[in-house]
Amino acid sequence: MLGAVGGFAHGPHAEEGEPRSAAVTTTRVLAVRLRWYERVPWRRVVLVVLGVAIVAVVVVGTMKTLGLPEAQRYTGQNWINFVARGISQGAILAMIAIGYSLVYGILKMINFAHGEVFMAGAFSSLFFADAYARSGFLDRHPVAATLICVAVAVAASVLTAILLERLAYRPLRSAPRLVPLIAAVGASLFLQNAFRGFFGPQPRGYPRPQVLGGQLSILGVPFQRMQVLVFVVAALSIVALTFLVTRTKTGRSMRAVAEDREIASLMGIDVDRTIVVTFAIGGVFAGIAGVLYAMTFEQVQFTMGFRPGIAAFTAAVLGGIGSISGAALGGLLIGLLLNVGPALFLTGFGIPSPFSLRDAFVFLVLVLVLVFRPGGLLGTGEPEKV
Amino acid sequence: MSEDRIALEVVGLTKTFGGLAALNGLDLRVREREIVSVIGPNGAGKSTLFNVITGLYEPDEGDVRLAGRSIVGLKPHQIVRLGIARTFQSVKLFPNMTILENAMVGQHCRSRAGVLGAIVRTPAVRREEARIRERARAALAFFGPRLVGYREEQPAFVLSYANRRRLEMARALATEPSVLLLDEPTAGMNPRETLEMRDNIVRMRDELGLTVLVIEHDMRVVKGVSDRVVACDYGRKIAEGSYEEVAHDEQVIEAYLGRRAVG
Amino acid sequence: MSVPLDAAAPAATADRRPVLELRGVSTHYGLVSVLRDVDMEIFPGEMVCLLGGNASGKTTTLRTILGYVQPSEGQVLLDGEVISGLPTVEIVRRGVSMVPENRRLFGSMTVRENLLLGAYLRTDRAAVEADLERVLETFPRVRERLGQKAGTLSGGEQQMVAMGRALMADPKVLLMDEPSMGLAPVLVEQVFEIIRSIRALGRTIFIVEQNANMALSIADRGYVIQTGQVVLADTAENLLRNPLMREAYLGEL
Amino acid sequence: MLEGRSVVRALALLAVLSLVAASCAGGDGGDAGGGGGDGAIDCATVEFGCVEVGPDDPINIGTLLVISGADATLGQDSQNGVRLAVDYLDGAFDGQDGTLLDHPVKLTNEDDLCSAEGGQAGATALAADPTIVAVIGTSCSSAALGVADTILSEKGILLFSPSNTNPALTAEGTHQPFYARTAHNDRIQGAIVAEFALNELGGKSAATIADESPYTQGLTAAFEVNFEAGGGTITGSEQINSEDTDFTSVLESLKAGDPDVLYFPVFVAACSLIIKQARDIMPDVELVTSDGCLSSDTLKNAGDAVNGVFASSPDISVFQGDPFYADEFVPAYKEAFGTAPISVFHAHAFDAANVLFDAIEQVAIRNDDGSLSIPRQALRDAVFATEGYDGVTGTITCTELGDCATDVTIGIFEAPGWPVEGGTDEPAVYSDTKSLDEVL
Amino acid sequence: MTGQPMSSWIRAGLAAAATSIFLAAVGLIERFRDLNLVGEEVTFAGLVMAVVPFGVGYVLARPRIERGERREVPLPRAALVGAVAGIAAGLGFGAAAVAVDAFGVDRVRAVFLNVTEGLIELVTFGLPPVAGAGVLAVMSGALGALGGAYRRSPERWRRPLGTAVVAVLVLGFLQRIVPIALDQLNLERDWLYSRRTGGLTWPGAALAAVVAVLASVVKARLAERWRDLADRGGSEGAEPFGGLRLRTALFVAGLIGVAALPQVVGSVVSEVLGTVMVFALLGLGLNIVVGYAGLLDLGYVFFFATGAYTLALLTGATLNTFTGQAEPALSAELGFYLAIPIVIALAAATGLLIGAPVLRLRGDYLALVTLGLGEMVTVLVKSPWLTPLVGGPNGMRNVTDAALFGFGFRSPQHFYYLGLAFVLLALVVSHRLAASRIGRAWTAMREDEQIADAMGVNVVRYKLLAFAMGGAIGSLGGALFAVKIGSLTPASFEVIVSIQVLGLVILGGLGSLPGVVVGALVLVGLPGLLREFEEYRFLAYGAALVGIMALRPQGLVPNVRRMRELREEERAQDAWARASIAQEREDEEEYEEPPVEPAGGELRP
Repeated sequence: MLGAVGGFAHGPHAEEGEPRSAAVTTTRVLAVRLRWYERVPWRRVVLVVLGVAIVAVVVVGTMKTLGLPEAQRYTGQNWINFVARGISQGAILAMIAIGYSLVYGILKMINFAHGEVFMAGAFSSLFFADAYARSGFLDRHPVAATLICVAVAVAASVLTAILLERLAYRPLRSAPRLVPLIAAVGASLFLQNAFRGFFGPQPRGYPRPQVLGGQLSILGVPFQRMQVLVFVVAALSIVALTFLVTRTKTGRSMRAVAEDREIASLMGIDVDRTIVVTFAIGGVFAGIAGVLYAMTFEQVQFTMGFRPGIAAFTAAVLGGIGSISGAALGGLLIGLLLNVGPALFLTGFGIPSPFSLRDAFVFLVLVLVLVFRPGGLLGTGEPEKV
Repeated sequence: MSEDRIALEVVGLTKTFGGLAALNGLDLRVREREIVSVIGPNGAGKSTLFNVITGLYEPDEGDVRLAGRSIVGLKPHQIVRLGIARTFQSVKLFPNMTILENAMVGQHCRSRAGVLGAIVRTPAVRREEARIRERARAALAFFGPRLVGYREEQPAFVLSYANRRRLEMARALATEPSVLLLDEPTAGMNPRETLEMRDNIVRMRDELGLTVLVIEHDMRVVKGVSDRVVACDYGRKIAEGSYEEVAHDEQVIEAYLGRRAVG
Repeated sequence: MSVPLDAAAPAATADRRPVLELRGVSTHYGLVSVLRDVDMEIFPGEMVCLLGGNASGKTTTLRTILGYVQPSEGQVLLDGEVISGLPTVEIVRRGVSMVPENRRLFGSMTVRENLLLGAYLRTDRAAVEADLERVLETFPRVRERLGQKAGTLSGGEQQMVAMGRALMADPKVLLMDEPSMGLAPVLVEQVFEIIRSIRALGRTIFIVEQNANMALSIADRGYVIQTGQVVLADTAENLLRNPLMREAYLGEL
Repeated sequence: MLEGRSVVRALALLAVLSLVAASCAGGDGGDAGGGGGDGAIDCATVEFGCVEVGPDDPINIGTLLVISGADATLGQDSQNGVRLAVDYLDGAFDGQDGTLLDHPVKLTNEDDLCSAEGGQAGATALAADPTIVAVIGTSCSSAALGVADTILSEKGILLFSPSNTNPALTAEGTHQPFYARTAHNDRIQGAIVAEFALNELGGKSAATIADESPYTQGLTAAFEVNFEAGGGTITGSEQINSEDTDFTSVLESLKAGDPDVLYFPVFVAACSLIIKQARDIMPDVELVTSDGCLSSDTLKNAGDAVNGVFASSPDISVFQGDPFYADEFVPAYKEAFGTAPISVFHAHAFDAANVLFDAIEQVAIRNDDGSLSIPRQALRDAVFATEGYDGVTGTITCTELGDCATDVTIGIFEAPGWPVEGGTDEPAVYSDTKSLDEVL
Repeated sequence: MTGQPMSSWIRAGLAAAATSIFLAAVGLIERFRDLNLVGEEVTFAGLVMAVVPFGVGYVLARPRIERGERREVPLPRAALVGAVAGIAAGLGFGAAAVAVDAFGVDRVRAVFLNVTEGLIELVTFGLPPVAGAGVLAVMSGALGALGGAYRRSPERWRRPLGTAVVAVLVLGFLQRIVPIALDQLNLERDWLYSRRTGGLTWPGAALAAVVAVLASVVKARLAERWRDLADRGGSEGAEPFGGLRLRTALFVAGLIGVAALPQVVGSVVSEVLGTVMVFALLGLGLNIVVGYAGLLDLGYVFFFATGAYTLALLTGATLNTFTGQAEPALSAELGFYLAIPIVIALAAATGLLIGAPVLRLRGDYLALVTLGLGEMVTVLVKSPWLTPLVGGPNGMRNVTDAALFGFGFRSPQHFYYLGLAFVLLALVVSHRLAASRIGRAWTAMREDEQIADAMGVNVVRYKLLAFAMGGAIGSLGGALFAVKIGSLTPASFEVIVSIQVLGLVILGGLGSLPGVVVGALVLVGLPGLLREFEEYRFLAYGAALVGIMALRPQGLVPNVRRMRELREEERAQDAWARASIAQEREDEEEYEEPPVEPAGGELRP
């Protein structure tokens, strides 16, 4: 027995024939030495270098941009417009981001198809909006018409979200994490192409009530009316959601399920129902965002969910996924970054057409946030425990 | 053979999580070929101590020395290579790898074949692979017939609870350590298995010449294996000495054992 | 290890109706049989413990009672009504409550929220408030911590909150899953102290334990389960005296 | 033992090599069956041979258009045009396919996926089918450039595009011998738009927006070259992603250069958005776009904002005034496909198909048994020799480099007077005809 | 069967109706009404309409697991269940048609583009809608009953029948491939395929069916004999197909078959095979990252693009420009074989570079970051910023054809050999890595990263290694793609490539090398052959991804260990219970029992 065991009790670099004895073990520790480069924390070095490089690019780029000769420089009004647009786009992103955040919080999965939930809402309400626009109802009763469109969009988004949960995710709930994520990627592809099949590939104009056109002056700064509406609606609904989650029984059940599904069910909480409710709330927000988005850009298409979806997810991560205020903050920041960033950081380097690189920008931010602060801005940032 | 050489030394170790000190200036010395038990209530910082020693956490203050050299700041895999192996409180295996493969992973730090070698499969690489296999088998054989033979090719998850613990230990042995850290090696075992495990721990010292640091709640095991017992509470050492000394220490009884257990 | 099972029914309780009853329950996971023809009865006000080694079917028994697993044969009855086949929520609503293994509090919620979640299904606000008060009386230390995040409590306090949370449902039967698991000896004592105090409230308790000594020292009766079958059923005293028991579970070799 | 196996391996290797060699040797032996016509052409000897169409077989025309994905409307529209041409073979849009030389015409549709690999896969499939007489396609220049044009030219199969406008396809040095198109070369359109911007709009400075398609790249490049040559300055060129929806920042940054004219020959989706967003951001700048945007969808999607936007296009007032297009073609399109024309190149496809059919009629050899032999080289030559063909899109005359829309009349239309469904059909506000030789 | 009330059959039937309505609404029925598979009678549209009720009957008749036993549904009951569900399906579908007709087809069509008069006519068999719906219900019922009955029919009938139907349908679907191949082989095609309808002729179909039945019967016989022989004795001599010599002969025959394949199947299929090989290479690379190391990479197109463009730049390709072509800002004129090592090295280095910062992320975050990196590459190759280097939207042309001693590899039939060589190389490399200590380290890391680290595996190093190896092989795929097409445009490097590659790796089975090949054949080869369905390709892809995850997460050709992982976690309770119980019993019996079968190897309930 001893002999057999002794077989593994000798040095790593020892040759087969070396004498084996238990005593060897104690001195072996000294035999293994780490070389100097093994003590260098390489990952951290790379990160620091990367961080410094990026900060340098941003700072230098900004300075160069602001130092451009008068003729090539953006005016103050340009910047104000960039910012205003960033905020309004950010508000929409925040509303989509909430859907990602809620679902992630409760199921620990990225609902990759949430962008399509958003698209479903916008697209489905088109047919009502279009009919109202043609009949003149949209401009005669803009509030009522818009509310109906929102209701339709919300219904469609909620339905899509619930079907998604029921058919694609629920059967996989206890599977390893990657499985539902891959299913979500599939579902996203499926939904996009299903809508394309239903309604055709071409973009469709989405009418906007005339009252929402034009500008509104706030503190002497002209804003698009639509932008103001978007911001107000987003802010209100986020406040409402915060109340729902922190103060109501439904909210408590959602938090309980998010934390420990099994124990929640022991408390008598219907876990399946709570998850459905969570998806539905995400759908409500996506639906509202869908109409706002469609009215802002006055156009819908089956691919419209993908990029906003990614940007919104980035926003959710940036803010700290699982956190509602985080989603709001993240949305605003991403919106700003998309609209101000390329102009501010890249123009100075003389990079042609800086806005063509804006999507690359979003992803760069995503990478940086995850690398340097994986918990997000409002998250804990703590690594996972053993 | 100087039995008094210090194998592992922990000096003034401090580690806090969000303001709470899990370790608070802990000192600990383990001599070569000694079995030291660490006891203490939950949250006393015992597992944190293991995590710091094995490099999973970095300490806020203090030093960990293996045979006199500081190992603080090294990565877990480097520390394994230097000769410290461990098991976990909740058994952590690679459940879908076979039993033999689990043990072979232990040999990873004792082998060096690289990408090119693996692709070309040079004779040296083949020899090394054979050696890995042989030593992994030897480690499994330490626990008698339970993990060898046809069982080698079974996935680890089919094992019973006790055998999982044994396999985890065999995997640790396969890293050819000089110091072995065992975190509650008998938790969840029935009395028969517990006794067997107790004997195995003693054999590790006697037959393999290992230095063993063990966290244990079962006082019968602590009594049966320990050369020395260290009691902790709130990340601090509150008593140290032979089992009898520590078991009758007022502070230890108060914080950990309770009146009944001693009687 | 074969012992006649007819010693199972405790004479003293023969005339009463059991609160919780398992009648010939068999459970399968897929094609694998886990429980085989299990009969158990728990009478009002009684404390019954279920003993057994790892993977003997203890946890599955609890999961079957709670409706996470459907028995493939047999029935689970609560107060004479069949509850097997009902969803977990409904079973909880009818008065089965469990203190899970490792306490499993909602760490990011306050102690108060945790306790209130225990009463999630109850709509009688006044009674819930009264029960909350009673729980806090039973565990005065919890009162001091009401506003604190549950995750920041010490192990013993957490155990109290977990017990209190289960009590808040005002259950007919309280199930406990390995309350002493992974606790230091001093804490184990504390936990059993807590269980005794709950017993004193007159609650019916069904406790699953590995620490047979401790469990039998406070229980009325016990069942021993092995590879999915009940192999022993007797009063706690008899079980403590049973030589086979002593060898296999009480650690006296 | 080991040796035995290596012998086997060596043998196997040898076998493989000999097969490879055999395939190389045999590869180019054209086996286009020699039905032997009675005309001047002997199919057995002529380069690329003939397509044999059996007595009861249809004439098989390939299409290589984008019919899936985001650009599907483009290809679908062209395909519809081809289908209408088949319908019209009997001289009427009656939903009944006509015949060509007493043979029915069958369309074998492939998808160019609007990408190089799609072009390759589709072209390979069509090239492999010996019954394919010619191919209408591609939709996207990227599918043709160096891919489909090369593959089909090597097989002597004509690739006739209704919608490739990228100049490189017919440029000296890159043109492939069997490639031709009825779509106009971007160089002409770019030049005329630049002229319009300089002279009619009085613009001194201009900014451009392109997207990631070679089509818009070509147009903006042509515009920029000609605009600067005419004395204007380009204040900024941006590139967008056609799937984006928010171009405000791009516009904002272009606005910083204070241009007089904004030229953005992008496709409908992005175009309508740019129109609406540009109206808000740069209300004083003249907006000019091109035929990729000239669509009823734009009018619908962009709403009022579109009014006053100029769009260049082959002057379809030619076929505006032509009752055939308005009264026959468009209604037939609606009847057959359920919608008004969904994109811009259906008419070009219709013309391409008709030119092709005429050429087939010219060169096909009728055999006694009712079968046909269509010599490939002659067919190509016949198409390239087309001169003064009166098509829906104008007069078609092919050059040696395959540009069949040579003397292109480009009209500029001011919305809502666009010559599309939903527009008010006013004549072009500017119109000019140029030949390829006249432009840069 | 006891617990399955009528209402659940009807529910299943209605779900089937919803499926039919969905398929009709996306256009899969009407648009293919003229796609003849056999004669003019069997069209694709008809097939779709028939498959749904048949399928619901088939599924409902599946065996159930009750009380730990597998229970088969009795045949009459299976037929009944199928009929009920089928009728429900038909009624639902028919009712929808009637409703649309009543509401006005044009009004519905304003929203749902594919709802046409023709569709309604098709669904209601040209009868008045209500009557047509009735006929539809009856036919659906019959098909459902047939589906149920088929499932329960004896194996020796079911197999040949199924094979025959599948064979005929496959030939029907390949109507644009097989005739061309026959032509190229100078074989007569008209007996099999009609030039008029496009599809199979009836005699051809009958012949195909007969051949399929025969083949199926012969195969069953052989399998039986094989089993007998295997039962009789486990010794070497008892091998059913004789000794080494025969096996060598088979091996050589296989080799010749593989070598001769492009000549036999013709250029179209060769072209498809070429694409399959490019994607198989990508799949093999991604398999190292996802399958071996467990890092979900959704941005694999990054390496695809890097490989393609680097090779183009290194071998002197030119840029497409406004008026022709131009030299890129930076390029070399190396030969393909000189450039390839550089491409690989560069991709590996890039893998390290982008891997380093993101490796500590959790699985799904990593997925997103990599998705981002993939998108960045797409954005960059299109951007005006890099246009002088890579041509921007216009792309590049004149990529080398990898000529070896004057033998170019551009044409599909030649490219096959180049692709094959590289795929084999990548297979060998992958296999050897997996079987080495490196593979073991990857597995350990995938199972539990922290524990692997604590057991001496340098997790960071092995993750980076996976990224580098995956990147290297992926870039090879890109380089070959560039050779194959000869032109590069950004459209070829969209995010969908990443998803396709991931899909094929998953379909085949994560970590399984044969799986990658099979996955590439199914997900790339099949669409390549069925190009008329291109429009629905990604719809099917999406559905397939969801379906695979739900029904067979281990893939078609699973890797044993990955299968365990996916199943064990999925049914942790199950595995734990069965294994521990078995083990415990065994332990009690003093280790004398034969080994217990590990979890897996049994159908999911």
